[in-house]
Amino acid sequence: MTLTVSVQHQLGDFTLDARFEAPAGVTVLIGPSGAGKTTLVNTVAGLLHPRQGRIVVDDWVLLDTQAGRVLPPHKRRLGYVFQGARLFPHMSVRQNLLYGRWFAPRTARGESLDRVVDLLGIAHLLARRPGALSGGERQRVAIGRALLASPRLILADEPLTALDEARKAEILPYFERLRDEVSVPILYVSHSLSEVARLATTVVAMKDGQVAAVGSPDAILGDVAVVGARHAASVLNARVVAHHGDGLSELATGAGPLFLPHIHEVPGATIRVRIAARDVILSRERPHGLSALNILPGVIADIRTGHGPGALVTLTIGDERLTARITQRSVRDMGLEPGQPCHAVLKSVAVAPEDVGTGRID
Amino acid sequence: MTLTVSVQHQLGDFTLDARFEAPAGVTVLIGPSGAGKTTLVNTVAGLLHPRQGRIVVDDWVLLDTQAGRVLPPHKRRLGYVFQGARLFPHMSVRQNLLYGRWFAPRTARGESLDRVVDLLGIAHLLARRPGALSGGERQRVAIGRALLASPRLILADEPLTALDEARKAEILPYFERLRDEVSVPILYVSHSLSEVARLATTVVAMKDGQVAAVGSPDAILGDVAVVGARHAASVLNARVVAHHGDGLSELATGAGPLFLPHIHEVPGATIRVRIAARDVILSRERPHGLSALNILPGVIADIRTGHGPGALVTLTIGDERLTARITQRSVRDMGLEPGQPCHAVLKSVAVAPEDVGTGRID
Amino acid sequence: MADFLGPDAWLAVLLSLRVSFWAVLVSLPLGILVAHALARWSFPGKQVLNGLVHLPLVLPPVVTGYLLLVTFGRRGPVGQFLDTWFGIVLSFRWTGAALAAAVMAFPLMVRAIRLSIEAVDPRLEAAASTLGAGRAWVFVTVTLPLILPGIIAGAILAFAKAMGEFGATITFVSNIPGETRTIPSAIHALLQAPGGDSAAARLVIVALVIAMAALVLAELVSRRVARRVSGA
Amino acid sequence: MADFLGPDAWLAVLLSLRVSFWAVLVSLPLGILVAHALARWSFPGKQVLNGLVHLPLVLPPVVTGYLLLVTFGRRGPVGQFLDTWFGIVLSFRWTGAALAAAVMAFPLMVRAIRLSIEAVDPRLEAAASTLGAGRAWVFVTVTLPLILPGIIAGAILAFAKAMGEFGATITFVSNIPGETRTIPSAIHALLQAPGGDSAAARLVIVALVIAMAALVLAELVSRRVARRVSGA
Amino acid sequence: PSHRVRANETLTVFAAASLGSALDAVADAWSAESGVSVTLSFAGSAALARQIQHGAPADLFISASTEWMDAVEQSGDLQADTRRDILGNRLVLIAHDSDAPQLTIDSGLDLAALLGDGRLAMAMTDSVPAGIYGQQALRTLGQWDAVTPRVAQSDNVRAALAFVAQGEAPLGIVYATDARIEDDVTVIGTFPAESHAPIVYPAAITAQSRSRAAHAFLDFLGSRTAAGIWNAAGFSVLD
Ligand SMILES: Nc1ncnc2c1ncn2[C@@H]1O[C@H](COP(=O)(O)OP(=O)(O)OP(=O)(O)O)[C@@H](O)[C@H]1O
Ligand SMILES: Nc1ncnc2c1ncn2[C@@H]1O[C@H](COP(=O)(O)OP(=O)(O)OP(=O)(O)O)[C@@H](O)[C@H]1O
Ligand SMILES: [Mg+2]
Ligand SMILES: [Mg+2]
Repeated sequence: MTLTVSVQHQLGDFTLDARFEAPAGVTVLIGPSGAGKTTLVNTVAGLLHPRQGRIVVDDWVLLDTQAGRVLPPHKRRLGYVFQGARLFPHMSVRQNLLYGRWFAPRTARGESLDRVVDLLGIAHLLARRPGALSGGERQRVAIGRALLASPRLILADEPLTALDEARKAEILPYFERLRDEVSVPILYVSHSLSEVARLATTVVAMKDGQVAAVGSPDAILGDVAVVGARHAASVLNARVVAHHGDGLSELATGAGPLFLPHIHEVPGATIRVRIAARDVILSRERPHGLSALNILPGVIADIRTGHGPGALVTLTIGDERLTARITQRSVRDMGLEPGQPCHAVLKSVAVAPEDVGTGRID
Repeated sequence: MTLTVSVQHQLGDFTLDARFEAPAGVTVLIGPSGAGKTTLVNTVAGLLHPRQGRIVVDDWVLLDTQAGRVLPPHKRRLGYVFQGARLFPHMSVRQNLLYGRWFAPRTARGESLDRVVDLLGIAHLLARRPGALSGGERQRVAIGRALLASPRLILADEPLTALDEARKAEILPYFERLRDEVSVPILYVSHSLSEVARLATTVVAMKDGQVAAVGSPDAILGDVAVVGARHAASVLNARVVAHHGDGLSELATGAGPLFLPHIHEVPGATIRVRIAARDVILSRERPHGLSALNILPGVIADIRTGHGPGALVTLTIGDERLTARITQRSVRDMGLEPGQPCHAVLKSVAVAPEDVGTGRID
Repeated sequence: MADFLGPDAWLAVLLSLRVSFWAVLVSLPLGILVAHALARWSFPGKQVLNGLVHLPLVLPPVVTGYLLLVTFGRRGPVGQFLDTWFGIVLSFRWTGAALAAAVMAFPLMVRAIRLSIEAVDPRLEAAASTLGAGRAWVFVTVTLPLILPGIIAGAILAFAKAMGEFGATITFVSNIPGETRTIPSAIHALLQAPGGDSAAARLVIVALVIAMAALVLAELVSRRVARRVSGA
Repeated sequence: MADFLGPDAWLAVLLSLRVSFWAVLVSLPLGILVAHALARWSFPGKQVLNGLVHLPLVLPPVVTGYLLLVTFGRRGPVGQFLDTWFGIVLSFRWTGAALAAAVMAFPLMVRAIRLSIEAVDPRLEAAASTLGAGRAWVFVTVTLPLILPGIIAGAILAFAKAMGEFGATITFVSNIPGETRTIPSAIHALLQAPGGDSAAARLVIVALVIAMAALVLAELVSRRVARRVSGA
Repeated sequence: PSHRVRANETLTVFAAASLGSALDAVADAWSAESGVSVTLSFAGSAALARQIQHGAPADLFISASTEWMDAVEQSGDLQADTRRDILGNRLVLIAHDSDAPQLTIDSGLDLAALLGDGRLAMAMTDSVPAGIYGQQALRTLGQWDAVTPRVAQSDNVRAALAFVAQGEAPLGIVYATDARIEDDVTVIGTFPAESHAPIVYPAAITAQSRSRAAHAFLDFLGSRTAAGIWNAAGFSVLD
């Protein structure tokens, strides 16, 4: 299942000219404010008719201006979480949530209201009208409304921005589940790189109405040109091996075993772990007596430096590559050079739950 | 200059009953979605008349229900950045920005339009109407509008949430400057702990309409009960000593010298640095050959454990206290106990620019 | 009540109520449709439709009544058609009075509804469409409830106008007691004769009471609906 | 134009324009005030005010005209007061015709404006107040521009109504050529006499053309304003 | 008596709408002769009478009924001794059918049968003069009770004519003068003058008039020149 998007459109001075192709899963759109993310999502939703374009989900043609085919929004079977919730003011929260149900075909077995309400923590709001909800409450109802429409395509425009960390951490896994179990394709706009790392199957970086880069989260998050050196990260595929009594989970990765704080997946599950380059410490010798539990021996594959004081050092460890961001001063002091053996030191707790997602990346 | 707030109000099922007193500077309101942050800010703005309450800025009584004094909003000289921008749709962006000017007394020398427009990167939008702005553009205009009103009190309700990291990093220092140079009191709602660390003079944590905790960012960010163990952090006061040729800045702190990526402050400037507990590694012996540049010797003051696999180990280093979050397994393996000497290892690059703010905390 | 007025006037009151009620009820769907078309669609002849709707406002009522007579009268093209195919006769019937009232009130109704349609945020309608609602469903589930205050306002304006309509009615369907003699016709008749003033005044008072009751009711309903619609 | 109509009818056209124009212009501020009061304030007697505003809609125009005559006539209390203190005479002057037209059109104007006031998001007004604008400034800088489409709609409705007003005008200020004989009065007079039909028809056409022009103009302005107001 | 008249004077005449274009012509003729311009205000007698009672700037009032003239006289708004009946009129029965047979209208007429289930168009029988006279005539002729349920009343002549002209009502009762307005109606009979109170148009000068021309014009209304115009319009001139 692939998502093919190719649209050209003019809005005042702003030109949208974006093309990309993404495999099944979550396609995350990133880019600075005003880059055209919302505009692009709107064309996929059918709310904006681009001058020229073609949008195909698998074999299902949503738009093909050349063939003169334009599917109206209500036939696209969408669940669109808008930037700015757009709740129906004249309906109760419950009615808002169930609105899409009405129109979904009976056969589409969607989520149950109870489950979604529970997940979003909005049970106490069901009878309320949306007018006086708080910003975050509103946003959660909007997410619920989209999810409950039994969509064949989910569009989510910064769905979690108005929420606090705790709430985000509760809702993110739900999107993962949609991606992995229900396999609904998701087009997701985000400013948060940890959301990108966890969710994305494909990342589309936009700039000035154009697609600046497309790739796997590993490629894009490691791409300094896209995310900036400070946010560079590696994404490792991992398998849950065991949960230990002291609350740590043991993972097997191509780079060796990894100990992380408890991960809510059964042993055997495939997960992915984002490791921010700034969280990795390097050591020529194997260090002893450190509180950091994960020490992975590898070989320096590559050292990149830029304008700043930092350097990105990529190690090959087993089958994987892991990038560390350290100071150029350390590179010099330690005499690091490509080809040399080196140890990567990683704290267990440096990997936050928001950095651990389910599903492999390729 | 202090901000005294004490309000009681009932909205449907929701009861707001908040009291706190904060010194001059930025008072940051944190708390989960629906905690009553916006409601509280609205009472300060005068948009909501609480059943009972008293709000005083310095000696200036904005509200005193007992004395029957209620200053209407337009006399409160506010700059309110709303959650959801509330731009005037019938005015151009420029007119929106200048709206507050009209009503500000001539004598109040405020910011110049050019400077604010530049800072916010909205010069190309000035002639546009706000209807078709992107979410982030809208939010930036709203910030500009509030700042340009030459306010005597700034209220900002999650002003940066809709923005990407780069943009946030540009705007945050501006709020710092307002706090430090213009010394306008600021009441600021945020979900981002790094914003809290950088900006806050005082943090007010809300929950269910009540004030759960008030204190310095150091106290509150280190308070596991408030922020959760994963987000525990220490905030150190520091002085810029020198900028080195390789792009690193040397700081003097009560815990010893610290090397961080370049900090845009002149030598001698007082700054504050948030150090996330999860970024600190502990070592019994002084480690050698690590890429981490900062190794601070101290003594274990305190070890706290909770439900999870982690433990918070607080070291006394010189005059300061620094908290590290490590696994309980490491505590056991390393045989850590209060009173023992121990080294804190901290990567330079682990401290992101968003964690470095200006101004001391007390 | 009937005592205060006398049986004839009482008959006029009942008739006026019936005429106004049906005039509003039957024209409301069309009014909503036309208002929607004018507010949201674009089609050739839109300005003509707009003009047509306002016609009864601009023309002296007598002229409107005359045009109705020519069109919907027994020999008028539409009148004949209705008679032959549906057996509907309007001339000299209370139904004709209702038609006259409806036509005269139509511009007021349409304008009120149109204004509220224009105030509906199209982004909400777009949101509904992404959730699977087709045009008609969007209208029924989102637009319609949101414009309810406008519909009520339009209906009450139309009702008030219908209660007061005189010129077109008497010209189109005459002034037959019990059939087409509405309150205004009765008042007018009373005022034409010297000394009819006090009887006329009584009828005026009744008309006022009815109109006031309708207004207050509409106000209450409308405020309630507006609260619902504002979502608070 | 004057040729097509003849001088008398032409006079009526000019007069109607003048009367309608001033009727709308002068009543507009009051209309906005009343609409605002009804939409946003709460005060004792609000329902009475609301009823009063709708009165001319409910009453047969003859009654309204008669009440105007009794109140504002040369011998009426208000008429005498205005005459003695300000030297303003309304009765049998075009100013009186304008008053009658304004009164009859007032409910339409108020309702249209009120609907748009109710559609203004109070959060925008609150935002303006936090930026230092007092009540009056909020109204002028935020509310007023946002309700401009409603004001235009109200004004055009009122203008159309004023152009078509007949019953109250002729009852209040009679039918004096050049002074109070508006288009509808002229049409009425023409219809009473032999051979007047074609002249009346010509006047009807002129009335239609004027109304249409006003409508189209209002539509254009209003669409433009609405676009501005929607912020796109 | 003849009155001297100053030119440049204007005269305001309030006249029943049904006098219409005939009065226009008479006024034009007099203006040409005297140099005084005449302003004519046409409306229903009731409205005009009330306006005069409320101080309307009328010099002359010509009513279509004695009742309203009486009312104005009683309220003291007329100049003493200026009132006179100037015109008379007749009631006619009109039909929509152009080839309807002419009838003699007397008590032998079965109007109800002629109507069938059609309506009889009249002006309002308890307020508008034409309707009041019509009702009197029908009573006198013993027709009223039979036709009452079939009467369609209108508030002015024009509307009554339109009903018949459109074939909405097969028959109608209007003034002889009115019947001439409309080409699509046929006069099929004239009511006997004695079947109803005399139809007269009284005229009088108002109490507040300072115009001397008013007297001259009042005289002129009964002049021979005027009579020609009146007769052509179907009025009878009284003296
Ligand atoms: N109708 C319009 N006319 C002119 N410019 C427009 C119009 N609509 C959108 N734009 C511009 O197009 C650009 C892209 O807008 P869009 O909403 O897609 O941005 P975005 O990437 O979603 O940004 P954000 O992260 O701030 O939401 C913006 O600069 C916006 O101002
Ligand atoms: N008029 C009202 N009636 C009932 N409940 C209300 C009303 N107004 C607000 N509330 C409730 O009060 C609570 C506090 O709302 P508030 O907007 O202050 O939250 P908040 O802390 O700003 O949350 P967020 O971070 O989501 O913006 C919410 O649960 C909200 O639903
Ligand atoms: Mg966007
Ligand atoms: Mg809030």
